[in-house]
Formats: sequence, C-alpha cells, structure tokens
Amino acid sequence: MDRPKGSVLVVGGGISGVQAALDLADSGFFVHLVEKSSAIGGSMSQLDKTFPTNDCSACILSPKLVEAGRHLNINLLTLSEVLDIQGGPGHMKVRIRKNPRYVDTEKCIACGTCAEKCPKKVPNEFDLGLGTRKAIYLRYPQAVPLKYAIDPEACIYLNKPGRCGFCKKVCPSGAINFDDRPEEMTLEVGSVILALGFRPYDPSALDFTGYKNFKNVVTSMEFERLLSPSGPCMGHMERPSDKSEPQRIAWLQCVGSRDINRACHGYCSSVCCMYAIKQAVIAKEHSKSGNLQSSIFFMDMRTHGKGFEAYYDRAREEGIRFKRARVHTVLPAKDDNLVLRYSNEAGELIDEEFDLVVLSVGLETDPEVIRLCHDLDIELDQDNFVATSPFSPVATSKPGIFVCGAISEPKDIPQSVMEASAAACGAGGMLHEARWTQTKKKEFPPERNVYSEPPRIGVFVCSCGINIASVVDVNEVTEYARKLPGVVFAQNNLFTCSQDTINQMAETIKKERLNRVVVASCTPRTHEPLFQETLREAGINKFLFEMANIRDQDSWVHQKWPEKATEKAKDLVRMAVAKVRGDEPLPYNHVPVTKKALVIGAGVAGMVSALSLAEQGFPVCLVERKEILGGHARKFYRTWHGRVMKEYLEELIKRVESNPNIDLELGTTIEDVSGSVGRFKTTLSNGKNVEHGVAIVAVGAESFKPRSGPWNYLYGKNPNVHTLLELDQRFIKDDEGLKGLKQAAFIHCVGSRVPERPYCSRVCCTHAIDQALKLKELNPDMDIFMLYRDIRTYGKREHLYQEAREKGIVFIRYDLEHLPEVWDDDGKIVIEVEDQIIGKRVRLHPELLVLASAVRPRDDVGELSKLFKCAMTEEGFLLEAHMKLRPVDFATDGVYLAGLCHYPKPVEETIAQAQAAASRAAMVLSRDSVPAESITAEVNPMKCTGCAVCTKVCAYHAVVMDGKTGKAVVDTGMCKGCGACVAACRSDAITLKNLGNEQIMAAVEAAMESW
Amino acid sequence: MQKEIVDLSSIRARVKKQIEGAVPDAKIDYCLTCGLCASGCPATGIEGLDPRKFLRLLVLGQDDEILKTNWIYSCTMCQRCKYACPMGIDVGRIVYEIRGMRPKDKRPKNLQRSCDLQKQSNSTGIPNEDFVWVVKDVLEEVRQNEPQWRDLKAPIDKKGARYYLNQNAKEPTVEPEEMVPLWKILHVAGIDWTYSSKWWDGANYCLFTGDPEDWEYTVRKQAEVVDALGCRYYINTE
Amino acid sequence: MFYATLEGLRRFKIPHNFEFISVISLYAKLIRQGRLRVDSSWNKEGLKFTCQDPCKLVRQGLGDVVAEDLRFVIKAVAGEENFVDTWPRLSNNYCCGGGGGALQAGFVENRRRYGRLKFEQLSETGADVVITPCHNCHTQILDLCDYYGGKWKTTHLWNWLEKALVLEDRDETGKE
Amino acid sequence: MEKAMGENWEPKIIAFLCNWCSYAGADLAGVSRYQYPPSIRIVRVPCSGRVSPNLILDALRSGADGVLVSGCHPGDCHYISGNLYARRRFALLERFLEFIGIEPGRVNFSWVSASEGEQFAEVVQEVTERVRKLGPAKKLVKEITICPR
Repeated sequence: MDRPKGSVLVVGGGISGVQAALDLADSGFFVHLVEKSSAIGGSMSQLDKTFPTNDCSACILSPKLVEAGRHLNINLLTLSEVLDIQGGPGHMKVRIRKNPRYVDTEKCIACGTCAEKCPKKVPNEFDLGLGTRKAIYLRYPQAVPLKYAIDPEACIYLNKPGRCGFCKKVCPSGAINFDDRPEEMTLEVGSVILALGFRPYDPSALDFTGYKNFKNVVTSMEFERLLSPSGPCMGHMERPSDKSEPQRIAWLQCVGSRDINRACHGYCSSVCCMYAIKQAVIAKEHSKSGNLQSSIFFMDMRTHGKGFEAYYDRAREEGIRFKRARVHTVLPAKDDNLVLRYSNEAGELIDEEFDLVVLSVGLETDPEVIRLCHDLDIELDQDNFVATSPFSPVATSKPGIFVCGAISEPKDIPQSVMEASAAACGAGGMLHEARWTQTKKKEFPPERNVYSEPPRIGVFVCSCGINIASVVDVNEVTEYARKLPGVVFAQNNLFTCSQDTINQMAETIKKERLNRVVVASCTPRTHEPLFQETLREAGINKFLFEMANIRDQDSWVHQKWPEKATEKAKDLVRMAVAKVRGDEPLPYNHVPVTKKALVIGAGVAGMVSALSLAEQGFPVCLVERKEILGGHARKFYRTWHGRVMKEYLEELIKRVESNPNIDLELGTTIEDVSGSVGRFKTTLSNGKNVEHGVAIVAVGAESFKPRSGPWNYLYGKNPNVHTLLELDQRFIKDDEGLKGLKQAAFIHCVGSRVPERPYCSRVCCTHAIDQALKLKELNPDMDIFMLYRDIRTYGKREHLYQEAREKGIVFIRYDLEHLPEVWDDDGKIVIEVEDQIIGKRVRLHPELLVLASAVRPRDDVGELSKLFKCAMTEEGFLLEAHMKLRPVDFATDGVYLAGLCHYPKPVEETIAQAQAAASRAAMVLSRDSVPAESITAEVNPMKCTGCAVCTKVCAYHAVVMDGKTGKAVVDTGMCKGCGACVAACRSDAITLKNLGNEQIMAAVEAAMESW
Repeated sequence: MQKEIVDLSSIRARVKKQIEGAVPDAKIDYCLTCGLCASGCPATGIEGLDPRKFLRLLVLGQDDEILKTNWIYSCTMCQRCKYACPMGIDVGRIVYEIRGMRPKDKRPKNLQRSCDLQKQSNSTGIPNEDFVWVVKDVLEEVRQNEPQWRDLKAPIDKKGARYYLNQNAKEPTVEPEEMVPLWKILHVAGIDWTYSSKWWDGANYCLFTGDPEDWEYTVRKQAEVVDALGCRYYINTE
Repeated sequence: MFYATLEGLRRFKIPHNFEFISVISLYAKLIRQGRLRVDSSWNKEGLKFTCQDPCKLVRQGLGDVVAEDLRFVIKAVAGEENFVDTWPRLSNNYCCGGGGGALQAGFVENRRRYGRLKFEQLSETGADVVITPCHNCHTQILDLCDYYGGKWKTTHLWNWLEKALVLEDRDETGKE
Repeated sequence: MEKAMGENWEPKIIAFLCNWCSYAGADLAGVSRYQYPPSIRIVRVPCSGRVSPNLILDALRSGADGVLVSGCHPGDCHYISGNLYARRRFALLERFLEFIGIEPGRVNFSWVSASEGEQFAEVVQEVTERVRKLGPAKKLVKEITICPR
C-alpha cells in the first residue's frame, strides 16, 4: 500500500474542531477545516462567560480562532458541507460543497459599510432571534474569518435581481460578487475528525414550560446572549417583554434532559447544572440594583467536574437559592411576570413570582448530523450520539473517522478540548509516516543587518476605503509623518492590507532601504502578523515594526470630531515612530528538541500516553514506582458499559511491554528535573539520567479509606463493610458468597463533598450503581438501597441510573444535616435514615454495606509538581494551564498531565486525556526545534541586587537566581514576555526587549509633544 | 421528636407487585422523586398525600396506608401528572388498580351504585322506556311551539343512520329541554342520526370503580348497539 | 366520558365497525365545511367566553386537536375577540375535580378543595361564560362557581351554537 | 476655576492597555462604533502586570493630566496572574499618590474584557470627566523626582 496521505479533514469549526485542527497542523499534518456557517467559533462563541473560571468566552476563544484562521497548514472552508466520504484509513476521498458567500474574502475589509446600507433586516440566528442582523452580515463581531457574507434567503437582490444591490454600490473595495455560485470539490485526506457539536434542545413542544406563550420564558442559550456584551441588549440583561432589568430570575433544570416521556432524551446533558449556576452568578454581577434574586430549581445538582463543587458552594454563599423541586407548569402573573408553583420535599405547595424564567435546555444532536452519520455509515447510540467504546473513546465504528466534543455525548468545554487533542492523536497517529509530507513551509530571504544603520523609517497611512479617510485627513497625517525625525518615506494607501499594496510595500522597503516600518491603519491584533511577514519577505527583521491604530481606536470612535481625530492620528503615528526608532531586531528563538518523552506513572493513563507516542515512533521512558504495570485499574472490575477491565488491561500491558520504543523503569521514582521544553534532564531514583523533550505526568490517585472519623460507617470494624474497590475485588474473584445476600446497601459521597474534601469524586455514583446492578445480576431478589445526596450519573450514564431503578433498586436521599446512622447489632449492620419524601425514618438490615468513598490525590504529588514547577489545586490535584482550554497542558511548556492525578475520572475519560497528552507531546516531538518567545525579559547583572522579587512574580518560573553570582537569570526558552518581572524589579535591572521603560516612555512622551 | 420508623428488613411491596402484574408498564420504580407531579396536581395535600408521596409509599411497601387512604378518590385519574412526568409514570392508572383492590362494600356507595346502574342501562337508572318517552314528548313540544322547527327530528333506533348519538342520562332525567339545541344543530347541518333505546347513556361510571370487567361489559354493550344499528360514526357528547 | 368508550374499545379490544368521534370535532368540521353557518353578531354585549378542556376528551382523548376545535367553535359562535383562554390550557389544563367519579364518591370537601385551582383559573379569565363540553365538568364547575362565589355562567356549547345558527335558508314554516 | 479652563478643555490621558483584553475591548468599541472623547492616547503593553508605578509617574511627569491602566478581569489574565500583581501594585500606588498630593482620580485602574466594547467607551468617558473636573495636572507633578532610574 502507498504511504498514507499527510492531511486530515476536520468537520466542524467549534472549539473542539479548531483545537483538533491546531494540534494536527502543529504536528506535521495539513488540515482542511470545514465549517457550515460563515465563521468558525461554534457554540462557544455565543456564550458570555464560561464556568468554573468565569472567563469571558470570546476572550479566551478568539486567539485560537485567529490562530486557526491564519495557520499556513489549515485550509479554512467556511459555508461548506461534507457530501460524501469514500475510502479507508490513509486514503480517503471527501466530496465537499462550498456554498457561495457572495463576498470576495480577498477583497472584504470588514468595514461594515455594506451592512449599514443594507435595507433588509432579519432575525439574527447568532442571538437566537432575539436581535436582528442585516442580509449582509458578520456572524459576530470577532468572527474568523472577519469577512461579511450575504444571506441568500434574505438578500433582496438575489431574490429579485435588479432591485436593491446597495451593498455592491457602497462597498469601497468591490468585494460584493452576486454571481458567486456553489462549488463542489474533492479532497484527498488520510483521516477524518467529526466535531459537529450539538444543538440546544428546543422546548417549544413542552407546552407546560410556557416557552411559546410567555415572552419572559427564555432558553439558557438565549439568556447567554442577553448577558453577553455583544448580544442584543449589549449585556444590560433586559427581559424580553419590557426591556426592564429582572430582579427575580428562576432557572428550571432538566428541560429536554433526563426525560423519557416528552423529550425522549433519557440521558443527562451534563453541563446544564453548571451553566445555570454560572448564569445565576453572572446575572447577579450584571444586576445594577444589586438585589437580584436567583433561584435554581433542580432534581440532582450535578457539579461533578474539577472546581465545580466549590463553584456550587460559593454560589450558595453568594445567596443563589437552590430549590430541590420541579415545577409542573409555568404560570402567568401580572406585568408579564411568572409564577412557579412547586412542591418542596415536605410536600408543601409554594407559589413564587419571578420576572424571568430561564429553561436550562439540554444538548441534542442536530438532525443534519444524524443524517450525515447515516450516510457515512457511522454507528449512533440510542440517543443519536456517535457510538464510541470506553477503550477507544474518540474512534467511531468507521476506521479512520474520529469524533470529539458533544457529537458523542453531551460534555463541557474542557472535556471537548481534551477529546479534540485525543482525536488529533488518533487521526494523526495513524498517518505518522506521512508527517510533514503535505505541510507548507514559509521561506524567507536572509535578513539585512541594520544595527549600524541610522533609522530609516517608512510610514504607510491607510485610508481603509473611507473607514479612516472619511473622518481623519489621511493626507495631512501622511505629510505630517514625512517630517518626523527618522522618517524617510511616507505614503497613503487606499487599502494597506490588499495584496498589491503588500507587494508594493515589500518593494518600497528594499528600494528605499527602510529599516523600520510603521503602518497606521487598523488593529495590530488582526493585522500585525501580516505586515510583519511582509517585513521578513523584504529581508528585514519583523520586530522592526509598529502599528498606529487609527481606525478602531480613532476614526471609528470619534466620528463627530474629525479635526480632533486627525490630531489624534498624528499623535498615534508620532508615538509609533518614537517607539519603532528604539526597536531592535530580535532573534526568532528556537529550542532544539530531544525527541524522547518521559511518562511518569504506568497506570492506564501513563500506558496509553506512552503507547500512543511509541506507536508513532517516538522513544518513551515509562517510569513506574511499583514493580508492576496497571496501577489503579488492577483493582477495578468493569466499566459502566459492562466491559471487564482485566481483559483490556492485560492486552494493554502486553502492548507496552513488547513495544521496542518504550523503555520501562519499574520500581523507580523521579529524583530531580532540570531544563525546559525540548531539553529536560531528569534523574531517576535508580541513578539513571534521562534526557527528554517532553514529560507526561500520570501518577494516578488513591481511594479514600474511612478508617475513623465521621465517615467511618463501621469500615474496618465490621467485615461486611467495603469500599467500592473492595467489592470489585470480590466480583473479580467471582465470590459465591454475594449470591445469597438478601439485602445490600450503598452509602454515596463517603468523604466527598464534605468540608475536609469539598470536591465531588465524579466516578462513585456511576460505579456504585453499576455494582448494585451487578449484585442484581447475581441475585435478582436482593433488596438494594442506595443512600445518596445527589445522583451524578452525567451524560449517558443516566441510563444506568434508570436501569437501576427499573430493577427495583431503591434510592433514598440524605443530606449532611440528616446523615444515615449505622451501627453494629451483634455483628449485624443496621442503618437508619430518614426518607424525606414520606417523612419517616426507615431502618435497613443490610448484609453488605458498600461505601462509595472519595478518590483522593496521592500525597507525593506535591513533590513531583515542584520538580516540574507545576501548580496544584487546594485539594492536591495537579493544576492544568487553563481549566477551560488547556486541560492537559501544564503552565510549564512541554509538561502534560493525564488521568486521576488531574481529577477523578472514569476510564474512558482517562484514556481520552492520555491520548490528548500524547497529541500535545507529539506537537513538540515531531519538530527539530520549538519556537520560543522573542520578546523576552533580560537581566542587567550590573544593576541586579539579588532580591529575587522577580522570581516570585514570574508565573512561568522563567526567572531563577543564579546560585553562583546571586543574580537573577532569565531562561528565554520559558519566558512569555509578560513583563511582570520588569514592573516588579526595584532596581530597574530587568527590561523587556523592545518594551523597555525607555521605549514605552518614548511613546508616552511623544504623545505629549503636541498636546 | 422521634419519627415513626419503617422497618425495611425485606420489602414486601405486595400492592406494587400486584399492580405491576396487572400493568406491565406501570413504571412505579422509574420515579425520580422529583416532585413535578406534586407541583402540578390539584389533589396535592388532600388527605396528606400527593402523587409523589403516593408512589413512594408503594415503593417502600407501605401497603396498609395505600389501601386505606381515600386520596384515591380525590385523585381524579386525570393524568396531568403523567403528561409532564419526565418518566411518564401514570399515577392515574395505578390509582385505578388500587380502587379495584378495595372490596366493593368498602367503596364509596354512590360511585359503585352509578356503575351498577350503568350495567343495567344508564347511570341514573331511569327505565329505557322513560327515555324514549321523554325524547318523543320533548320533540313534540318543540314542533308544536316553534313553527320553524316543525320538521325537527329525534330518531330512535333508526337502522342505517349514518351517525349514532349518545345521550347523557342527566338530561332526560332532570333537564330534558337541554337535549333540544343539539337536535336543532344536527338538523340544520342535515345530519342523518339516531339514538338507541338501549345503552344510550354516554357517560360511564364503571370507568371509575376499578373493575375492568364492568367497564368492558358496558362498553361492549354500547358497541353492540351501535353496530346493530349499522351506524358509520358514534358521536360522543362528553 | 369520551375516554371510557375510546379506551374501553382499545384496551379490551372490542370489535366494532363504527368510528368513535366527539361532538366537538363534529361541530368544528361542519362549520369548516360550511354545513353549519354561524354568526356571532348576536353577542352585542360582548359576553366573554372561556372553556374547560375535559381531561377525558382532551388530554386522555384526542389531544390538542380537539381542544383547538373547541376554541374554533367558541370563537365562531361568540366572536374571535370574545374568547379568553385559560392557562394552563389544552392537554395541560387542570382537571375540574369532578371527574374520576369524584362527584359520586362523596368526599365533598376534598372535591371542592381540589377544584379550588380550577375556580381560581377560571375567575382570572374574567369570563362571563364557561363552556364545559363534558357533563362531569359541567356539574363540578357549576358547583365550584356556586360554592366559591364565581360570577360566570356555566353552560354546554350547544346552547350558544344554537343561538348563533344562521337559518336564512329556512322560512318561518320550516320549509327548506 | 472649572469655567476658567473653558468647556473645550480636553484633558490628556495616557492609557496603558493590556494586549489581550482591554486593547481588544477598545477595538471592539471601534467595531461597534461606540463614541468617546478623543482625550486618550493608548499605549499597548503585553499585560497590565507590565505597568510599573514608575511608568505611571513618568506619564504624569511628562505632562499627562490622567492615566488609565486597564487589564483583564481577575481570572482572565493571559499570563495567569499578571493583572493581579497590577491590581496590588496599584492599590499601594494610590496611597503613595495621595501622600505626594496627587488627587485621587487622576490615576485610574479598570478591568475591561475583549467583549466589553461599550464598557470601554464608558470607562474612557468616566475617566475623562473625572480628570476634566480635576483640571490640568499641576507642575507639582513635574517637580517630584522619585524613582531610582
């Protein structure tokens, strides 16, 4: 067979698709990223904030989108759909239809003149119809690509040629093309990733929610837009009926989830509890009155993720009300208010009035995605999500096609991002022989040495059509620039970013022997990379460049003051010129990569990571403190899908042991670590030194054993009291004694969600219920009681909970105020607990009591985290670089984490995270060197007093004290150029290259000159 | 305050099992105890119960309380709880079964009597001949007093009529003039219809006593009558 | 009760050759077909109408379709603008509390307590007339109105339909 | 005194904006066409944590009537924690400014995220008004020499 294709198709431009595309493109594969709408960003771009960090969604997402949009090895196909996929792994032919945009993306400068003049208003789908947009529109303000598109259904001209056509008349760059037609194309790729996400459940069919009848009943997605600063009410949180600010908001949970009656969705949507809490918290922040009362009506509060339980606790402290009740029907009240009537646990009926009701709608698969999967012969599960197996969580039934994100199960953003990397690992790993075969590489001429030259500055002033020129007198600014010291060339352009102007700029740099360039146009956030590349093409260092933002921050915001805007433009140009004068060429830093990985911990996570890398040809050193492989999973009977762990584990161990690329170090721990990404040196306890480019930490966790204290429940005192894993041991051994039991009981949350361990252990509800079902398999007549606080069988696991109830397993809820009492009556276990529904105490006599005890971090994780300079959470789990978007990276580059040391998780998520860690590691290992920040800090040892303040403020541990000299030293490979150390230095001994105090002050002083 | 203790050394839950035997899709165990039913049930609080508590008593095998409570006669088996219940549990159906478990002599007398009468012909127990006489008498009165309705019809046992019309027993018994508007409407529309002189009552209280055989018997009788007349449609006025 | 026959035929698999229909659906069909012509101009005072959705006919019977038919007929008879809907409504409407044999069972206090919700819901509409297409509902709602001091008139639909009938093709003698 | 300066007097304000949030927020104000007074000159810095007290004082010394420092909201920092250092430093600086006789309100700190275009315009409006009320910065500022540069 031929060598496989070195390219991958990613379908879906949401966060998971974008992440998968970036991982692949950065590890040697060419990516075609197909997106149905006119811009990438997906559902995440519609969110206001994200839990549990309350990050602004657009802020953390945009950089990734911009990166994907500009990536040389990502071919972005917007307004496109997959029609058909033929062939198998390594060689697939994909037919794609690209729908017309009617706007030439090469020419569109996103000035918005077209939309301003367009007479046709239609409901804006990005705001879920709460606001309007024009027929020519940007999907959202930060859209990537930042190009307008015409909605052919709404456009007057396209429906009645000869009418309207205003956009074409006013477009300053001639970008409108009414003759655009759909195109079909065939791409050849090696593998495919489907990242098609979900759609929010439409509650219209649930008449009792009042969604169709009452304006002030909105879905959670609509409420996200009402909160968003870029939404229809610009973040002022107005309720739809009268635009007033709601003072009392209620959230109704499980709308379209956990409902086999009306919604036909038996699964839990996993994210709604958390997003409802987040919305309640954020709404409180938005409230101008400060008196907002937020109430969440729920069945089980499912805050099962990292940091979620603490978020829930904090929300309660902040006064968010949590009502364990469900409302049958939303009732109308005066002034468009709403009344919720609910029965509390005591059975009392209570009526409460609200100004706004938010329906926490679940996630479901879009029918179009279902159709596509049918066409592609990809197996779906009973809920129409793509079917996957616990041991290959991102592989579909079709070889060579992978999935990530909510297409396979409702899940949150971190889990989706994790899976995106895992899918990239799968899709790229199978094509590893073809790495770098289809990628493009930009070649630049050698750079001219400009050190000895006096500044010869060129200034390019952009009119941006009329966007700048209609307010700012660009000619005056150009003339002014020409006279500034050091400036030898100044020119005004209609569109500085147009391809011909760019080419001409490169010529000018060469012809005029310019050694510094200023472009006065739009924002550097979108255009700096383009112009910097032009400098490189013209043979000068890209850091000899500045931009003056005379559009976004001048002409667009001072439309009423053209004279002052012109003065300001001159100032901005003068500031840029003053700054660029001091700019020096900076090195394009690179760190050479030692092509080897160190994996610490040989449980399932460590072994999967190691194998994923080894099978792509990368040598791995796998270190395990015990003498055997397998870790925690050895004690584990089966996954909740019913797959026996032992079979999988034995196979996995065999593969690890027989892989020639894996160097096993058993009975070994880590003694010391030095270096940084690309060039770590680690000393093992057996005295060996390992040089490696990356490290994956997968050291697992432990099961909490309540030998004493409040959660003891006779553990260690009565032989019939077990932890979950101890019962698993009896299952593994086929213990006959279990069959004869008449009654068994489980107590959930033993040592989890309690003051000393305030997090949820995520896995125990599902594990305990699966065990109860196993007991029922052994003896269907056994009476089984589950004493629980909230059942957290998120996602598809909800089916298991339902099955348990179907089989007659009885669930009794308790809370911290009403703990179950357990005592020993002459060797027999007795439990008493209050059933809050009937208000009576029930007494149980189980012959087996199982404690679903917490998963706790290992005590020695702290030492390891210090060695790798990684942070830990308060609870003692390892802390990733960013909870939302970098779930497998540490803040320290080149170090990744996977498995239980990150947070308790079931085996399928452990495997996904392990594969994700391998993908991230492969991004480094697949290259000979990795780029490092050029704008880095620099210490002047003459001035350094050795106070070490800089080392404390550096979040990246890039500044360390030199033991010999007692002075601070910056590791340029690790420095991110934030400048925190510069600001903190008391003796002015640290500076940031091209952003030193002198340079910033040069700009400030220049600003003051004419004022 | 010590609460009552329920010992669950083994759950007997006989009533629950009996219901599950009769109604395989009763789904009692599916209950999430979310309380949505109780929030929307007009009978919540009556006799200290609500649909959720009621199901919970069944699950925990509190059979004595289940069999004793008169809440089963406040629950109208209206199925509004089932309508929105996430699990679609039909409390009304379960209540029906429990009503049937009560010995006939322990049931509300009038309710049982209505069904017993229904089994003879109609729920008020007026003789069929009286019904026929009342219809004819009222029709005659209208024809005489209202000249524009002199050709109004109220056929009984008209074989081959396209439509069969039932009659709630309340009207011929206590307010016979209430029958007339419908006759007029059908007349104006040119509907070819007929009553039956047997099993003409449109209500059916045997639906509520809990004995399926009674219910079946009465419906079967109605169906036989309609088919014997050869009507294409059976118009129900309830 | 509509449901008694509908479900009885189904559950006990009783053989039959007829189609079981509701008089409400029939009214609606006849009006739509033009076989019944109605005119709301009699309602000069603008009497406001609302209705009960009988559980046995709507939620347990033919669903929202028949409930919408009911509204269609009332609006045709009393004038579009004179119909005030309830909430909840259609298949989700409250049971009046008279069904399920409650009227016969004798727990009067419980039955009225149950009906309190129905009474409040109907009162809130401010309607002058409540149409009850089921005899059980009719009796219960009459009682609730009387017991709790309601201001409306509880009636069947046929009385108003008769009032609104257009009889222009018929002369005084009754000849067509 | 306010009258003496005239209605048309525009204060000169230097704004240090972090690249990732506030600068993006300022861009969004432009994209959304929120209008604000042409009283500020923006200096882009990687992180609000880069802005040392010296830079703020230097800006005042070189003639600015006011200074605005704006960074990411707590928790949003692109560099993990830089904005928190900035916040802490600013709290200390405020007291120092009071000590040397600079009116509160000349130096301002705010959080503006990349999606808060309107908020950015509002912040500029507010800061401009605040500084306008204080009047031109006095030579006092130019006289002090503090930092060991």
